[in-house]
Amino acid sequence: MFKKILIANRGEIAVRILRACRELGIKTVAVYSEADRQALHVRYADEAYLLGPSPARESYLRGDKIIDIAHKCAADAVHPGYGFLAERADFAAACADAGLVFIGPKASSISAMGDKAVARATVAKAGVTVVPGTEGEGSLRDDELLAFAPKIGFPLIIKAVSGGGGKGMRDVRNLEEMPDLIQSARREAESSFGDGNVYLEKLVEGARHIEFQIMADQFGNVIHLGERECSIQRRHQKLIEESPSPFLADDEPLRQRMGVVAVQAARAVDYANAGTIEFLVDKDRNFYFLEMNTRLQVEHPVTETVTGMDIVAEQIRVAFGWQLSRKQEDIRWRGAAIECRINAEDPYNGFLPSSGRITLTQPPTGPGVRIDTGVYAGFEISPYYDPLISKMIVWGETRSQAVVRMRRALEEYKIVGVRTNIPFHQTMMDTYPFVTGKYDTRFVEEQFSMLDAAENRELYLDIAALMATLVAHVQMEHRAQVYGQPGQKSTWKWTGRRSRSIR
Amino acid sequence: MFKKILIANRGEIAVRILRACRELGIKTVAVYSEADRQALHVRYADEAYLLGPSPARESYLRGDKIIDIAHKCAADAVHPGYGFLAERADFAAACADAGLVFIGPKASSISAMGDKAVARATVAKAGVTVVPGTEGEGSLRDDELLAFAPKIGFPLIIKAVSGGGGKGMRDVRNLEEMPDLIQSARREAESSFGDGNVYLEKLVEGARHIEFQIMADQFGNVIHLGERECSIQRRHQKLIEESPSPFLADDEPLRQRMGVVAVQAARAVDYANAGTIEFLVDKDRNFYFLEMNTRLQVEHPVTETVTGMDIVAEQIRVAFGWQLSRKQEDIRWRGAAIECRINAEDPYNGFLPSSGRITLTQPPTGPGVRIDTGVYAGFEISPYYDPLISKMIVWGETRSQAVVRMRRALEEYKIVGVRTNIPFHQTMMDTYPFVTGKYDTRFVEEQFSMLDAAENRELYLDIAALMATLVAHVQMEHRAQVYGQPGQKSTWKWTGRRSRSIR
Amino acid sequence: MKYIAEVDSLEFPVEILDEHHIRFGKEILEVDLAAVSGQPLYSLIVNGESFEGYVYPDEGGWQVLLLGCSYSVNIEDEREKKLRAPEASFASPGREFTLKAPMPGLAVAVPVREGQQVEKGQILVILESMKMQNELRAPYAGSVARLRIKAGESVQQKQILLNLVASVPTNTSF
Amino acid sequence: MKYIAEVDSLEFPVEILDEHHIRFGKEILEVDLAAVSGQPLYSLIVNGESFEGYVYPDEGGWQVLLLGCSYSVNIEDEREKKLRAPEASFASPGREFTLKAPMPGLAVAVPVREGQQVEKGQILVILESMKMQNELRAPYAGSVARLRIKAGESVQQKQILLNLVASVPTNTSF
Repeated sequence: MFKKILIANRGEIAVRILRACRELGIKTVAVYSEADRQALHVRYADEAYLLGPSPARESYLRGDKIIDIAHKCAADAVHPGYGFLAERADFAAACADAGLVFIGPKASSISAMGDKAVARATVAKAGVTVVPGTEGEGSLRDDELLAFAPKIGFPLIIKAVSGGGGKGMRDVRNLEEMPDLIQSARREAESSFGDGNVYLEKLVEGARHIEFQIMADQFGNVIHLGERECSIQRRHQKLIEESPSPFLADDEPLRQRMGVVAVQAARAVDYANAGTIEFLVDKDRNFYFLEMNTRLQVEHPVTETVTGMDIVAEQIRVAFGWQLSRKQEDIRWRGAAIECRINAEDPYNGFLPSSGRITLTQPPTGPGVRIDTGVYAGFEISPYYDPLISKMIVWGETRSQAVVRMRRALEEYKIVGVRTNIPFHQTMMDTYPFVTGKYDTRFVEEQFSMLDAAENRELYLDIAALMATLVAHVQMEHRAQVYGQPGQKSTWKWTGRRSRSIR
Repeated sequence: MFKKILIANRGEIAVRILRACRELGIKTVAVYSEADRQALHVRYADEAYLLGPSPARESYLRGDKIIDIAHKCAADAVHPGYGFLAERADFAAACADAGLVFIGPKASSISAMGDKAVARATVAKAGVTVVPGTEGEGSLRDDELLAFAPKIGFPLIIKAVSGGGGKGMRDVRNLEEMPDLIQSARREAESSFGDGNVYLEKLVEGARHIEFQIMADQFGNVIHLGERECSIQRRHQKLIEESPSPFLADDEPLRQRMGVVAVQAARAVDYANAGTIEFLVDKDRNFYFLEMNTRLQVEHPVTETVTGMDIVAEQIRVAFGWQLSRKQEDIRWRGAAIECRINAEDPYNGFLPSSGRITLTQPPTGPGVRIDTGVYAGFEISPYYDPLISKMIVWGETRSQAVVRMRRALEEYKIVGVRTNIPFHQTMMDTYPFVTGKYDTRFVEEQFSMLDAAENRELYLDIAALMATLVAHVQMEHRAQVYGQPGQKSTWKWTGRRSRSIR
Repeated sequence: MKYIAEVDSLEFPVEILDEHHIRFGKEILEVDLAAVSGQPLYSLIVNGESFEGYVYPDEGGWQVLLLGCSYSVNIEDEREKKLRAPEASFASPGREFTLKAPMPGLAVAVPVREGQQVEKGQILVILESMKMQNELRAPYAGSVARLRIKAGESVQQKQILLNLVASVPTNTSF
Repeated sequence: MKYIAEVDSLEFPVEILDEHHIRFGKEILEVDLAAVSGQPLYSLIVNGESFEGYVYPDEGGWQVLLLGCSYSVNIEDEREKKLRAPEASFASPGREFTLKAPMPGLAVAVPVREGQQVEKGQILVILESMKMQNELRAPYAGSVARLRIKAGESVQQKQILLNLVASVPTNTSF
């Protein structure tokens, strides 16, 4: 097994990978930007080295420096996590050239899947259905895109060729608004990925985003670990993921067909290591290949929770050259898992990011709750990186049990110092379409409102008012005592009393 | 379903039950002693009422007050947790008389199993093998016990009839030392349970303590949820529990036989709700009934973790009158779970309890780790209650994975302010007999030493010395700056540098 | 001692009667407040009902984190409130709103000019931060009074970006 | 600046050379210490190796919680150490040990009397606390000097129970 692994990432996913290494008895090396000197991943690792200033391009995107550090500290492998360098074929190739094992697929697989248009052409050739669009057409000019659009039909989506995470995406309802939207999509794609190329894709209405977790070794064995339902999104950013998908719950034949196709798609690029095949499923249960993520996914814990497989440990094992630890028929699913991404953003205020220092954090514990996080009391949410504070994953024997468990875990979770989207998740867990599993990718933006949460808030306005008043009063009395006449005693003392309920 | 449940307990188990109620949508009522006004269970509950002063007999043992409170706040059921009133048949009966559902077995089942001697006679009559001893002989005088002893043979154990948790127990190697030991056992039993009656039992050498979790409804359905291995004990106090037992790992027929006997024993007392049948298993794989705990067990989470069943929720459901949610053949076991009891005691100093205030606590998170606790930063470990700070439960696909996961979780767990037995658990996880699953109930006291831990400590003596020196230096410099010449700057500043390993 | 607590522009009068009792609106409540040591964490038991909340001062008022939700509470003692009573309330015409940057970032677009009339919900500034473009919108209709940034400028957290003067409603129903 | 840190009766000389370097024994090490805000929690990187520890003052020395283990560290600057060098070390003959109650509780038995010779490991006091009987034992052979409690008495945490004067070793091997 590897002796030492360098983790080329930060935050919760760096901590996640460090934990897997520790459990496998492998020494770990963290790298960090100036903003992250106190970060959990730095403190958790066996060794830690500074990469550079806080902006990602001067630190976590510096593949050259990372390879240099890996050499100096005699690491034998690099785990890229997700984001940053995880889907950069050039970095994977540079690692290989430098004699380091890149814990992920071959550079050629990343390339094949990295250009969305090429990816779609590749899997289409392998017999996998793709969403109608300009896949395989190469880089198109504006006039070519405008000419193509009516053939696909409206509504459609403009997507960045090198895109991901909702960047450089625009929904188009008609031809008139299209030129402006192409421009803004290109600008955003250019600034986000250094590549302004875009393509068009049919907007599948009432669509669900359902993805399959793939695991493959270097001997050609490819299995899937079942699906994740990721349709709860806002601006194409996933917010809640679950496994199994409530849409597939009573349709085992569809699940099996999709699993087979997912494995096919992975085989089409000679895939090794962990990857994810994303599908769109329309309301008539047709499914289309969307893209492949050639890396560990943010939401991998829901799959770990229902299958019991440690995906990160398995990534490391297959990267070292071991065979997959399980065959397809050994994969068993148990119960239901839901993940809520806890972000530093204010759901009452247009989901604006909230930066600042986390002064206190008290995660929920108890049965069926898992927290993956990189933050701690004292952590500064900086504008340099994404606003993910933590991922909360719950497990239940049934989906309903998972939902109620998530409710209680959300209520227990205390984060003080920044605004979080916990009230959004609380509202979602009380929303009829979510509770019944009947939602699509447009649900959050088009049908969801925070009104329920506001109502819940109103229930406790009086208690909030009372609590603040009493605290203010006690503190004022205390000040009066400290700064007021010496020897004067507070007449105020709260003591225990009990009686019937106030409601 | 119940509308409101009163939890007649404190600490981690009160919090555990509160969580189950919350997930079931049931309102909760906490009761507390003066020492516990700030406790987690008080803050977590929907309602909270003071019982009385800190000593248990003036608060948590005041069944009359508890029933009174339950009435006033219109609770319809009482969950006793473990300890305190959990195995008091009179309290169960008083609840029933007051029209409250006691979440546990009938008073008659508690009585039948509560007197250990009667219990052994009862199950023996039902065809279950018991450890040779004076079971069923009633209360014996000293001279009778001394006369009986040679028939059982030495070594033997003196046990309190109303005992539990190692109180009033004495090992006897020969007849000479026996009179003194009877006296001290009686004294301890008298002071702990108000009942100085003791009985004798053969000391099974090389014995393993293996218990079966029972779940029964009010319709006569009784199932078992598999076993827990609890042989890691010190002074008859369990410290580590696991499921499955490594001893039964490769002996499915024995597990099945024991499961059947456990169900038989429960049926013998017409049992309903959750209960535990404790067995001693000797090295030749003979097993003997030891006792039945007619309540929720401290170590129930290991069974929850491998079976996926929420035992507390199931307790509530069957107490309400529902049928068991699963049949015996629906119970599936997955992977391996281990629980470490984290106590406020110093393993380097004879496991002396450590009291004081917990100033900081940072529980481990990530995959496969569950923490059940009632403490928090600011919590005062008082001499009134037991020294359990928290239970840490890990799950692994295999027992080995669970062991390495426990190692990393123990390393992550930070508790500042009191001494804990974490180093004991760390040492145990590195100990060959534990890692290979080859240990018996005498292992901790007779073969285990903290020397390995001491060696591990020695590895980091230099780092501890260095860290303390640097912190002291920085603080001194800081003081010099604050109180010294104005404008004088510290020449000391720690900045990032990296180079090769120091080891 | 009498206080008035304001949350979500609702007012709650609280009168402290003695160590155990308060008048809350028209009700007399029995209360028990306990601070959990070393943290701004409080346990409040009101007539037997138990609540846990983080309470900490913030920008002149108090923040209360309760059951997963955050509340901003302003507290005044009754006399102070009386003096201030004639003042205009928040969203009334002529009231000025100060748009501050909610986080540090780059102002990638400022699609309004000084003096411009804007509708409620209209985008005032697009701020790029945490790898996202965030739209800062008008909380009510009004005119842009003092525009203090240009597109392309970096801003600090809480930096004032512009002021907005509320319009006199044009279609008042009465 | 030169310090001597003592842990488990081992001494570690530490000389602070400049902001980045220390001499540790004979080695020169590069160090980087960072405090994690608001807590006695520190991240130390030594020649690239990363350690996290809680460091807080305790009874005149320092407690370090590192990788699950607790260490008591005493730190003196070199000059102070030099002055104290001739003093007797901990367990030498005539050294007095003060037995304090490690927790509050009830002294259920005191099986020694004043002036009594005791062996290393012999029970001095049985203290009942947290529902357990805890045996407080002699850390080395010696004689009971001042017995300050009787069986049946309640004691506070850190209350002095008795003093023990170490014996001159009788079977010294040399």
